[in-house]
Amino acid sequence: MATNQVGLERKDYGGAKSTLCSGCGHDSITSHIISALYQSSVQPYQVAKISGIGCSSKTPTYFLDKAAGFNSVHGRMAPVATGAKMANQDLRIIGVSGDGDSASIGLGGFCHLLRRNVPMVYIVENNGVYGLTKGQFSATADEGSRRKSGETNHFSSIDLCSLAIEMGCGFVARSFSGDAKQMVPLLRAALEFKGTAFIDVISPCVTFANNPGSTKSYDSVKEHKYQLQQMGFIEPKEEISVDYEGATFVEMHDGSRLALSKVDDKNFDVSDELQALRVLHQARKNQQFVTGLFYFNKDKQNLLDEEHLVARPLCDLSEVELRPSRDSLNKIQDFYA
Amino acid sequence: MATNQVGLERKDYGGAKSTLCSGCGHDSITSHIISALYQSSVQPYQVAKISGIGCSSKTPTYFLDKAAGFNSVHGRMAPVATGAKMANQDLRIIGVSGDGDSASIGLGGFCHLLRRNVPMVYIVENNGVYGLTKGQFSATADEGSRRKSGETNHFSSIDLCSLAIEMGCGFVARSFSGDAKQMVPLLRAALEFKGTAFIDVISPCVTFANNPGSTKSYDSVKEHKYQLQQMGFIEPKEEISVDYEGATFVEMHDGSRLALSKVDDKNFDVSDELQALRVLHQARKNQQFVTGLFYFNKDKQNLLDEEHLVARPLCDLSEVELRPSRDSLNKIQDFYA
Amino acid sequence: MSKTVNDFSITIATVNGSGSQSANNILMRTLFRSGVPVGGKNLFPSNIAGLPTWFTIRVSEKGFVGRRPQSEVVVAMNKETLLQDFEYLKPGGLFIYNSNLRVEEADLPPNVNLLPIPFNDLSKDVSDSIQLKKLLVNMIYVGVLAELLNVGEEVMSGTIEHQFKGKESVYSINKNAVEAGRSYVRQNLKDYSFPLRIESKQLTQNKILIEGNTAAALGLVYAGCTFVSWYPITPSSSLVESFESQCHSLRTNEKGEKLFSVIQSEDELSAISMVAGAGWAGARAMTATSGPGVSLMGETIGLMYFAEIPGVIWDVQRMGPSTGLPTRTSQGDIISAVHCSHGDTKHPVLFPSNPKECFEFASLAFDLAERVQTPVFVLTDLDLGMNTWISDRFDFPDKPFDRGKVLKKEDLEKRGEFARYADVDGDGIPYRTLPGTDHDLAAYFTRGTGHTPQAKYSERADNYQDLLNRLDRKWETIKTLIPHPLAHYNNDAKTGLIYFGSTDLVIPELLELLGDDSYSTLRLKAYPFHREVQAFIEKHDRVLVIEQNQHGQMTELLRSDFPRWADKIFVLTNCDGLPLSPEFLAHQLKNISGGHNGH
Amino acid sequence: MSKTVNDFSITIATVNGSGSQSANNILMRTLFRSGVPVGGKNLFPSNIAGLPTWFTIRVSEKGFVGRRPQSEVVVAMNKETLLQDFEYLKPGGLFIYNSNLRVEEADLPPNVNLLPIPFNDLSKDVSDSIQLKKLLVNMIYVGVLAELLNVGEEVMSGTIEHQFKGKESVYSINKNAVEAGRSYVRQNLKDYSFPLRIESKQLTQNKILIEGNTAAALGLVYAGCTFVSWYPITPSSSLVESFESQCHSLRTNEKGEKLFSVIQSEDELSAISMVAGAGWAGARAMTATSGPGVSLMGETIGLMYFAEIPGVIWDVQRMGPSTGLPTRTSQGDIISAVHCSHGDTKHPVLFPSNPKECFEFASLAFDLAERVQTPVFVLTDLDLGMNTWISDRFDFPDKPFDRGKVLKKEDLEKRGEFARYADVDGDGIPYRTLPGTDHDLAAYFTRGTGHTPQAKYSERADNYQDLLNRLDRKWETIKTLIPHPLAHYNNDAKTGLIYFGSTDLVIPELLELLGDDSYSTLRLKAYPFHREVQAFIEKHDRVLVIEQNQHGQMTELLRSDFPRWADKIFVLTNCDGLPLSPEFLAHQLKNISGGHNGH
Ligand SMILES: Cc1ncc(C[n+]2csc(CCOP(=O)(O)OP(=O)(O)O)c2C)c(N)n1
Ligand SMILES: Cc1ncc(C[n+]2csc(CCOP(=O)(O)OP(=O)(O)O)c2C)c(N)n1
Ligand code: SF4
Ligand code: SF4
Ligand SMILES: [Mg+2]
Ligand SMILES: [Mg+2]
Repeated sequence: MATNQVGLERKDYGGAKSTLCSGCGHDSITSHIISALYQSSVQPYQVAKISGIGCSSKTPTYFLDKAAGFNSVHGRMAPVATGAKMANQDLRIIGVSGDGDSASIGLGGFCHLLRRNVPMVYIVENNGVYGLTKGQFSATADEGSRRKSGETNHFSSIDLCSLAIEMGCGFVARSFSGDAKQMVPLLRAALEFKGTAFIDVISPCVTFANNPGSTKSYDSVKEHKYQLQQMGFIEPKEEISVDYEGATFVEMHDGSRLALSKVDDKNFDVSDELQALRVLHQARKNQQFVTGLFYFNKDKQNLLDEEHLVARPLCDLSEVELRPSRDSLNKIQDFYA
Repeated sequence: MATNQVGLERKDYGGAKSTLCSGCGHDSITSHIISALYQSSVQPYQVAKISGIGCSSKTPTYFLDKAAGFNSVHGRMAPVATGAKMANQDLRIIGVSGDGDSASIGLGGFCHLLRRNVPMVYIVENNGVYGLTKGQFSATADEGSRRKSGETNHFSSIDLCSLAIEMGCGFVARSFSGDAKQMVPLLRAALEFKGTAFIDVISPCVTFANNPGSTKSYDSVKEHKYQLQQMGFIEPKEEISVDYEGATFVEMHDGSRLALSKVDDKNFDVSDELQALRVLHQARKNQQFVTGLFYFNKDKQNLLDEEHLVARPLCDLSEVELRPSRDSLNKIQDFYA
Repeated sequence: MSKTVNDFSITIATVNGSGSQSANNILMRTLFRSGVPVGGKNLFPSNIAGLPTWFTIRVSEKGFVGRRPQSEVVVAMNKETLLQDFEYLKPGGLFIYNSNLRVEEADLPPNVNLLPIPFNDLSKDVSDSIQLKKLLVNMIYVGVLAELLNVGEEVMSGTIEHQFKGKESVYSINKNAVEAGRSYVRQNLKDYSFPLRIESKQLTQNKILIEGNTAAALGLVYAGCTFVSWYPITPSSSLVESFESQCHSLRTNEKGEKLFSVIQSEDELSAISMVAGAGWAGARAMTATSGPGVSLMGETIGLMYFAEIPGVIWDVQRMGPSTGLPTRTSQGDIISAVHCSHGDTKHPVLFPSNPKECFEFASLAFDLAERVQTPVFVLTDLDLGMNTWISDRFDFPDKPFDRGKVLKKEDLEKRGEFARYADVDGDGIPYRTLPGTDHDLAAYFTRGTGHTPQAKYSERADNYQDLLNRLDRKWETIKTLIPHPLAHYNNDAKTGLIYFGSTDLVIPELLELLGDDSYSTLRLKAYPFHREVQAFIEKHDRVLVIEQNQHGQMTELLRSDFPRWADKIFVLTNCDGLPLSPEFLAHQLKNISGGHNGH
Repeated sequence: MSKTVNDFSITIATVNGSGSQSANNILMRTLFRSGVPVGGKNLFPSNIAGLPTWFTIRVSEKGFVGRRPQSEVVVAMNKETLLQDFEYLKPGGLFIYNSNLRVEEADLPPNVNLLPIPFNDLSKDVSDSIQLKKLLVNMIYVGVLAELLNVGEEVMSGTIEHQFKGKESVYSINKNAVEAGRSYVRQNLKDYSFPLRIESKQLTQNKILIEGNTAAALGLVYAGCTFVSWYPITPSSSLVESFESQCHSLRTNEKGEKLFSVIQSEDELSAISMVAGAGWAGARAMTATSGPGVSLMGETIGLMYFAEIPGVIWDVQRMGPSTGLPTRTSQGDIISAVHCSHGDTKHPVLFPSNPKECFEFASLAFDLAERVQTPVFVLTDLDLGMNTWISDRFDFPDKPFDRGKVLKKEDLEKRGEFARYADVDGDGIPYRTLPGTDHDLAAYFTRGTGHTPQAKYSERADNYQDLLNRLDRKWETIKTLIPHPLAHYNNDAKTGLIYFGSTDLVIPELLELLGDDSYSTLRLKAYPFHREVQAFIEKHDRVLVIEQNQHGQMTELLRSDFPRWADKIFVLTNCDGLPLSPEFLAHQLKNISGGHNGH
């Protein structure tokens, strides 16, 4: 059996059996996450899986059951993850959320987490509906998209990627649950990014949003797909192989690189946030489904830099470090005497 | 005493005595609102003033006490206003909020109100701090801005105008509490806009954010001011006077026009949202304080269009209209028999 | 072996999302249309498709349709749970299973009556589409049961027709599936002595078979509710969704204009805040939610209480704490509702007990909310809201709406004065004007902070104390406006049973099981408690409160509101997420009578 | 006329934001340093600057420093309220006012002792800057009062020096201002018979003068709190702000690295959710807030309860309902805290009564939270949190932290098994591991939905009931871990007084006012109630519960938890936003004794 650098097999990165509808896009994302963790030889116990509530938020149970997981409450994945990371900065946090979880009830927490640039991977499994409550439109449903019930959405949709750029996020990408080739390298890069790496994954809901007229159905997504780049992941000391001919590269904090082979837009530059916004806005207008890495900037301070914490996780500190001296207490009290 | 078309004097648009700190920017905004209402001959009883909690949210008490007012809870101005408008579509709603009220605790409600395009004037009195709780940074505090206490903000700030554009708002502007010439026409136009008219008004907090190093102090604002347009308001049948030589005009739903005389950026086009985003992002980078109408689009469906309501306000309907016939109830029950 | 007639239950084990739901409903409604009272309990998982589901249909001439833990017949269609399904079978009962699931008889428990039926094979003859066959299997077991139970052809097909009105092809294919099931029985089980039989009766005239959420939705339509803001959450979603669909036909004028507005908000904080805005502006506004939503609405509900804004919050309770069991029933939100929000807030709460009251209490809630200008809670639960209940038909509400003390332009003209928060009538309820009223006296400022009778901001201690005292007077007035409890005194009864909400369904059967006359009963319909509640408690040596929550929340309220008699108020709780079982309750009650006091 | 020595109160009327606050503190601390117990009550508005503020300093050798509605001397510096200020003056008291405010003697009430002083004129000699003069006027009345009261030079200047440590110029100019006031008195009021005098004593040794929020902040530092997430709200903001500033000196290592993290969140929902995440990951995490914040935290607190995650919520109560009176005190959040969140949740709550307990209960709260793995509330109020209290010095806590049942790698190695939610010890408290633990047994999945002892998802009724029952066992264990109440039995007392929190400040004086020995007293320190509480209730014919809220919330809890004695539990509430006045209470108590029963 093949094992990775930490001596684990792919199945060691698996979890409980999925209880989602067969064919649900979320299950494919789960398997991409497993592949990425396996290929990157991540130590399971270093990971913390955190989610909110929803079909998407159930998925952390379905991968890496050797890691601590926390299925919190609806819309609170972001602040729960922030707290966990500050308590133990050694944790590699994978946050999984849904479009309802992050764009509706959790929108405030989502935006503010990005502002703070909390080091973690933030995945939204985006199907444009509330799956678990039986298919109502979410805020990411595109204008004009139709529900299985026939109803049409007339509100302007929230584009989580342009919003993430607006909030100052330094790693903003969109992919498709069916595109393993793009998603796995993307996830591997995200895992090495020291800041919030946000990935919006379009993930069709086969039960409530796979109907004709739904812009997030498998067919519609395939039909309107506009891919900025194909991707490959190159480990820190790894040679760049010939298949990356003509690709551009972005380097993560650990020296690993993400190779970007341009596809549908030959002169797209991931360092230009305005260009990214242009592409996203135009895609939205033209009802195109654009995927790729939209914006990359690893120079932004993250919340840990900002906080200047000691190297040891706060959760590991004991009274020895935490309780000031008896003398200090006397001094302070003298001031109030 | 001068009176307007509905026979009221300017003082008829006044309210209770302000309890804000003397010199607070919010008080100037209050007086601009009074001027706009007076000049536009608004019928006081048709107005509903709604706010959240904060020094800014207190201001509805200080103008138009002939109109109903509602100082709700922190961060909920947006949904409260939405409910009020749906219950009585004849109300002309003026929402007043603060940067804490709308960009922190109320961010979700703010974004979703814009998505729905609720017809109202939405004013944020933006000072970059929580005034009423004694000056902590808010989410609109600029990166690098300093507090009176000396502390510096390192998180990326939320630009409510680019966010509003991102959320599909059709009337997005920024002004300065000290600039009556720009604000009054802007407010008058906003009052005639059938959709959400969002105005972000930089309004210095003299007590907590007027210090050197604060990017929202009177000095800093004056120093870094970059003005897109000077403005004038022209009533529906009014002649366009010569002082608007070279200006461009945007027309409101009632035929009134806002004249835009370009100042610091000669080829800025208010119908191009991407250009608006470019200007806003660059201004943020260059620490410029840009004012003007950034984006205008009156063709977007608003929530009322979307809802196809009867002309009469829902709150005025009685059992005659609301209670279906005895017969209908029998029919329905036969179905369950 | 003699057959049990019109008094049994059947449990059908399937997976959710497989179409069994509509099949089960057709079977249940067919029995109902045969004139025999029925009830259905659907035990479904918190996911969308592919997990085990158990549906129990209970038939009872006496109208005892509470949950039975075990059934005379179990139909096992889900391989995953085949062995677990035996838990649902009464000793000596009959276990029907799908023999196409490839199960070895040997693996099944011994000495159980087994009836294997090749349902999948039967579906072959009805359709070739794999999709369809999956669905039709369900109608086939319906056919099999119908035939075994001896259900009339015409009533069956009548029900199918009614179910698929206007969809001719769907109708016929379903009918064929049923027929396939029936003929299988006729051919292969000719002389099989099936233990149960249906005999048609006339016991369901003027009754309907309906879910509480549907009844509530209708109630809201006829109560003149014009604005709903909600955020989806099980088990309340179907309430709003059916309100909206009813309104599309009942509340849309010839021009296609809507006389209502339903807004799906971004979360519960916004939902209740929109309700506050709409109630303030004068619309009959409501939201529907469940426990987690209530926990998020606290701040705005406190504002509505203190600023005196009407609104209705319909909480279809599910099992807590936290996310708990979203598809299981509970009465666990009583205290959260009564004391929702910080700092001395109290809210009236209504407890409908059946679909008819769901319909009626919708009007009641709005009349109360607008009369006293305060948020009103209505608490139902998943059992009442989502399960199918037999109910008396609803009476048409011809009473006009009570919009409360609203002053219009003319009134202001007459009075010549207006103080928003003055207690003019001495009942603690002030007068209000609506925004937009064209009169100089009309405008006032609404706030959640301290204020004078004239609605001016004030931090003065005396103003504040006066305000709180007036709110207490208002609370006393509320006690005179809420529905009376339903008491049945049993003259020589020493013990009184107090219950409320969906528990009502099992009380008649419970009393019969208890056999003797040693109990009086009182059904609470509202909080605060009506004085008749005190009278009932006083009259008995002890009172047992039946609750479907863990800590006896209603009991806590009774004890603190009636301290003088608190020592004789005892609690009897059931809190496992399942609808109450009369047997279980009877058993518990006997225990308690035998000493244990439930304190 | 003989002088009142060391037993009086002085009220100073100014506007907020005018610098009077620090002047008042200097005066108060000076009196304290003269060895006489003092207390300060600041009545300030809910705005930032320019509105009326009243500061009352009470001096009492007996240590009676509760609020006095009226003072022997009033100093009126605010023209706006000059007439209103007479409400604060005792009959026969002395009214000092700023004669530069251009008030006509004639407009002032007759037969009151008036002492006009031209404070503005005096400030002219101290500085020319208008800004400065505004501020210094305050130090001038301090000087005037110091001289009239006969306060020693050196103690005064000592205090000023201490206040402005290291700011030489500020120090001297303030000193000059004080001197200006003093010399004015020496020159113009030489033979003036001022009614009050301070005589220095030795009664404040080993005491400190401090605000409850500062004490709590220090407590949190020494309790090892490492993570705070908060959203600003009066009156809790100063708690977090002083925690942060203390940590900058006490919790930053030589490299300038922080051993703590304070995150100002976007709202209270996120604040408590960050605390949940941090508590889950193993940090001592807390948030501080007030009523409105608690109303927003309900959902996540329910999650913490059910998923068994430690955390501390410090609620500095203000007057509700809703936004209410943000700068007034109350004990109105008791039920919101105890039953925070939907669906049968209960939380332990601690009630510190003075700054020393604010300091100590910080450790207590974390030990309890981590030991039982649940959110713990600490309830103080604006009076205790923001007013200045005299307190015994705090003892250094040398007891090690109790981090509770946390299994490390080695432990797992030894045990060879781990089930997150199993009741291994029979006390209802399970063991936990922290995320990041390097062992194959360590990982488990945390959720707010139904789960097995192995932390697997489950919807089974039996699993759920077991889980709820274990949580009830845990609740019983909590009762053994909370602090004992403080009881003073008075042998022949028929009536017991129960009180808690800031009410403690007035009890000694109250008992003296009541004069006789007919009361025993019990001070509650926590919910759930310790069995000693029951013993106390049993022992008395009746029990009066003193509460600073409208509906007697603690009384409700006592009645429902002790139904057998509920009929003798009565409530005595005061709810006007002002700190309790002993006279008022004494008056009320006498009424009650005379019949009225407070039911
Ligand atoms: C406070 C609260 N409100 C509502 C719900 C009900 N609810 C559960 S999941 C969900 C939406 C899930 O949508 P999304 O996040 O897009 O996940 P999906 O199921 O589509 O993957 C809702 C509204 C809840 N659990 N909690
Ligand atoms: C739920 C809740 N949390 C916190 C507060 C305390 N609070 C009152 S105003 C305010 C911030 C106001 O800031 P902003 O909206 O910018 O208004 P400003 O005072 O700066 O004009 C806060 C946090 C509150 N009233 N309610
Ligand atoms: S309902 Fe939709 S989102 Fe949920 S599991 Fe099924 S397919 Fe996936
Ligand atoms: S604190 Fe700041 S925002 Fe508030 S009133 Fe004073 S100046 Fe204005
Ligand atoms: Mg979704
Ligand atoms: Mg502000």
